[in-house]
Amino acid sequence: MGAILSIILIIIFWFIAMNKRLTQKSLTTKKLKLIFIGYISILILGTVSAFFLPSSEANMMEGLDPSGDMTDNLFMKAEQGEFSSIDKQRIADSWEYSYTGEKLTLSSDSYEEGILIERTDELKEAIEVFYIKDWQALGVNAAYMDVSEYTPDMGVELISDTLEFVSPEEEIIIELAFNELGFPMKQMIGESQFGNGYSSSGSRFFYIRVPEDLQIEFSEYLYVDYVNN
Amino acid sequence: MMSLTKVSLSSVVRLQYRYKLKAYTGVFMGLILVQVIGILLTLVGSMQTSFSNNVYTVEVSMFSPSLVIILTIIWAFLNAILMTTKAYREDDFTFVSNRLSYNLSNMAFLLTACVIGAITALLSGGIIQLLTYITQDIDVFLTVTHEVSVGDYVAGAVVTLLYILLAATAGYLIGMMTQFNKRLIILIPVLLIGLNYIAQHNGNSGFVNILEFYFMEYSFSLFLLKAVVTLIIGSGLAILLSNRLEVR
Amino acid sequence: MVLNMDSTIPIYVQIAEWLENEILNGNLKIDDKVYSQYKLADMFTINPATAAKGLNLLYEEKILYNKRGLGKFVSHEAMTIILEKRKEMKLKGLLNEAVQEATRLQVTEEELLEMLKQIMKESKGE
Amino acid sequence: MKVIECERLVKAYCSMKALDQINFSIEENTITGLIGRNGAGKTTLLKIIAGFWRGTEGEVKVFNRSPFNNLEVSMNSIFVDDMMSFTYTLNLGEILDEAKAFYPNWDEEIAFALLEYFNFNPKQTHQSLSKGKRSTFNMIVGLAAKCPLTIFDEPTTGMDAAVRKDFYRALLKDYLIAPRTIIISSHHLDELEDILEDILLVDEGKKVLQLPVDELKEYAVTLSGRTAVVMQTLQDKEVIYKRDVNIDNCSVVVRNNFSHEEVKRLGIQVSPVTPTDICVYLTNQTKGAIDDVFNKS
Repeated sequence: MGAILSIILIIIFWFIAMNKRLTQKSLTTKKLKLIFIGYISILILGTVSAFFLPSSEANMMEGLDPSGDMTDNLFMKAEQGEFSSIDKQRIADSWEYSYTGEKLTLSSDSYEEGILIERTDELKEAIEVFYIKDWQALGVNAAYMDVSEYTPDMGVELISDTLEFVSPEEEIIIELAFNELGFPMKQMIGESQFGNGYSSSGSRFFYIRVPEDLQIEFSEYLYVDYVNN
Repeated sequence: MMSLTKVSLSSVVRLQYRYKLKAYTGVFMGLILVQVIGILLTLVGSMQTSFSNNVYTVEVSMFSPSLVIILTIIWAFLNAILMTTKAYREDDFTFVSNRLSYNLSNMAFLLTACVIGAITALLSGGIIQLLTYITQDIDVFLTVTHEVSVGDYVAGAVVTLLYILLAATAGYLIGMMTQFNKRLIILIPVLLIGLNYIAQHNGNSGFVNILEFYFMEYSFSLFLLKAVVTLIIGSGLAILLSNRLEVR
Repeated sequence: MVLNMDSTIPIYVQIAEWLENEILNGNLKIDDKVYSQYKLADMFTINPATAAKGLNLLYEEKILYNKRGLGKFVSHEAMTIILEKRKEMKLKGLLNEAVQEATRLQVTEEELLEMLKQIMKESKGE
Repeated sequence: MKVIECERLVKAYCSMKALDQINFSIEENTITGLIGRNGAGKTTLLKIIAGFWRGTEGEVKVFNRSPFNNLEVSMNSIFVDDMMSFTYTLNLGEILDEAKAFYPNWDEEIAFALLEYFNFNPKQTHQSLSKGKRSTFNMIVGLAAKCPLTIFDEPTTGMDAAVRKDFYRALLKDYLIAPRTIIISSHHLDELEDILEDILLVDEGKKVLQLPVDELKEYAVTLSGRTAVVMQTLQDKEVIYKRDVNIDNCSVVVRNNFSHEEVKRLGIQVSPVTPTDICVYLTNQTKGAIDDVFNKS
């Protein structure tokens, strides 16, 4: 970036230094006026049309300390058996299956995140699956923005006695554009000019409630944990 | 005999200012060029942060008029230097002028150019957004609105203008100094680098201190005070210097 | 008339002579107002100060007289003065040359006077 | 009333003196020719008078004011030379309109009439003009400004003979309509001398003489004849320049302050010297002629 900038600067300097000579032939005041009016109207047009562009409010995360430990992590909470206290908004998706088999196999090609299994006597011949999704923070300079609402949700399918976790596609790239303020604006609202591109993630996991006596099998690639009752 | 015409400074300054607006079209062409380069660079090389796991990648590209503003600041600096050069000065002294009217009309012109530069730089944010939308494959646009009040926008715009004006004043002063003595063209950078080196050697952060003086000032009124005082001192020095300058 | 700018005669003298000619020709009559220095300057593309000098020359010779605020006018004696002057200058010049030539040819004063009388007699006799 | 007064004016660059204790004054409403060789200090002098440069020592007064940095002097004077710089962005017509705003006496009618007479296209830019045309345009600006003090520094650079003639005529006509103080520095004294009132001759930063042109014409004469005879008569005369001196014949330029009769009687021919030649002789640095360079070898 620095190298590009310095090359550009040299070009600019050269241009401005020459520009008395450049303008001597063709550019009269009238022509310039037209060009300038054109430029300004393009700018104004751009600004006006930018208002009508579809955009979403960015979800800025206040007071997030990415380096701090995550004690209020949802996964930890759930692991401690406090699933019911989790904010319902955090449950991105849920499924209910009636299931009569004695054995359940968990399987996935791509899912690498956590799976929590709660054995409960509340359920008979049924399985409940929840996909819990916490924040997904991306550093935008010194501020953090939660982009979790744009990340894809995982899906679940129950085929005979296998519970398959499916991701939407193999590799998804979600392109977000964030409109920032110019640096003097940010200086005036007290934001630091100098940030970094730190990204940090909250927790995302499947929470599966199964009848107490259900036998569960899974491959060693899956990260499965049980709720401590 | 023909009677001598009495003349007021302000009327001559007004005439010269008007003339400069018509004559120095290159300044505005340079502005457009610089800003277009800035806009294109922003589109190509916008800053990105991303998060990736093996299922998906989230990329956030940031678009802001910052680069355009920075380039506009550099434009103001270079133009102010150019305005002090002999070629421009000769243009000025073709018609009625003295050093003071020359300086005042230059400053009025620079102020106008800087105001236009600041407005267009700030407006470039919209066109950047639009062009991003058109040219790039963006899923969602994110904006932050609720945190910034209208007052903040106005303050930010004023601060943008002040940065541009500070650059112009610095350029004008440096330009005047070099016009006064050509040796300063080499001497000034050497002196600055030398001073910076000494400052760093003694444990100070050198230039960073000067930058922090302005860039880390979060209070609008204090920034205004710092900037205005700097502007007055800078332009006053330039006028004093040029009052002894021989022209044409 | 066009002045001879390359001539050895100063411009203001040429202006004076031109005005004298105008009087001799009758283009300017007694009590006529003569051209102002500015008019003369315009006519001959010369500096008005030079023209004024020519006019002054004639004024000093009393060929012109001044009317306050109105300009210069041809005096009553203009014609006589001019004729006198021309006679004096032209004749004297010719005689001067004759004398110098005589000296060169080693003609004595008496011989020269004799020749002059002879010439005058012949011209009268006709 | 004196428009310009210079007293012991010095302009020094390092150790070089472009002007060396020059004293003179110029009367109001006169046309003065500033004559001198290249490097005599003409341009330096004019730029100091116009207020562009400052003198090192001594005093200059223009309209009784020190011209350097004086807005009133700037407003009431115009300096025309071939380096006159106009913006690239305005065409000739627009430049004249701008000038009109600056100069209160601006004669728009004359300006555009002259523009048409000299076949300018008002839509042209100053930069696209040839050297001669540029000088002509600058001259138009200088004339139309009708400034009480109008300074032309080598105004005829690049002009052809016909345009030069028109220029002198235009200058004089305009001067007759609106008398003002005009200074012209030029190499073409012979073309110019008739419209001049005074001549200021400078050399090596010093004033050589300042005289009305008519007096300059009678300032000196050439005596030519047999060397022995001419040399004899030179004793009580001020010799300015010796020309064509050989064993038999010679001609010598001397101050014209004696009766011509006696020298004529000795068979010496007396002929006038043109102002151009006088200026050349008076400022001849080598006290010889170019011929001497060749005669030596």
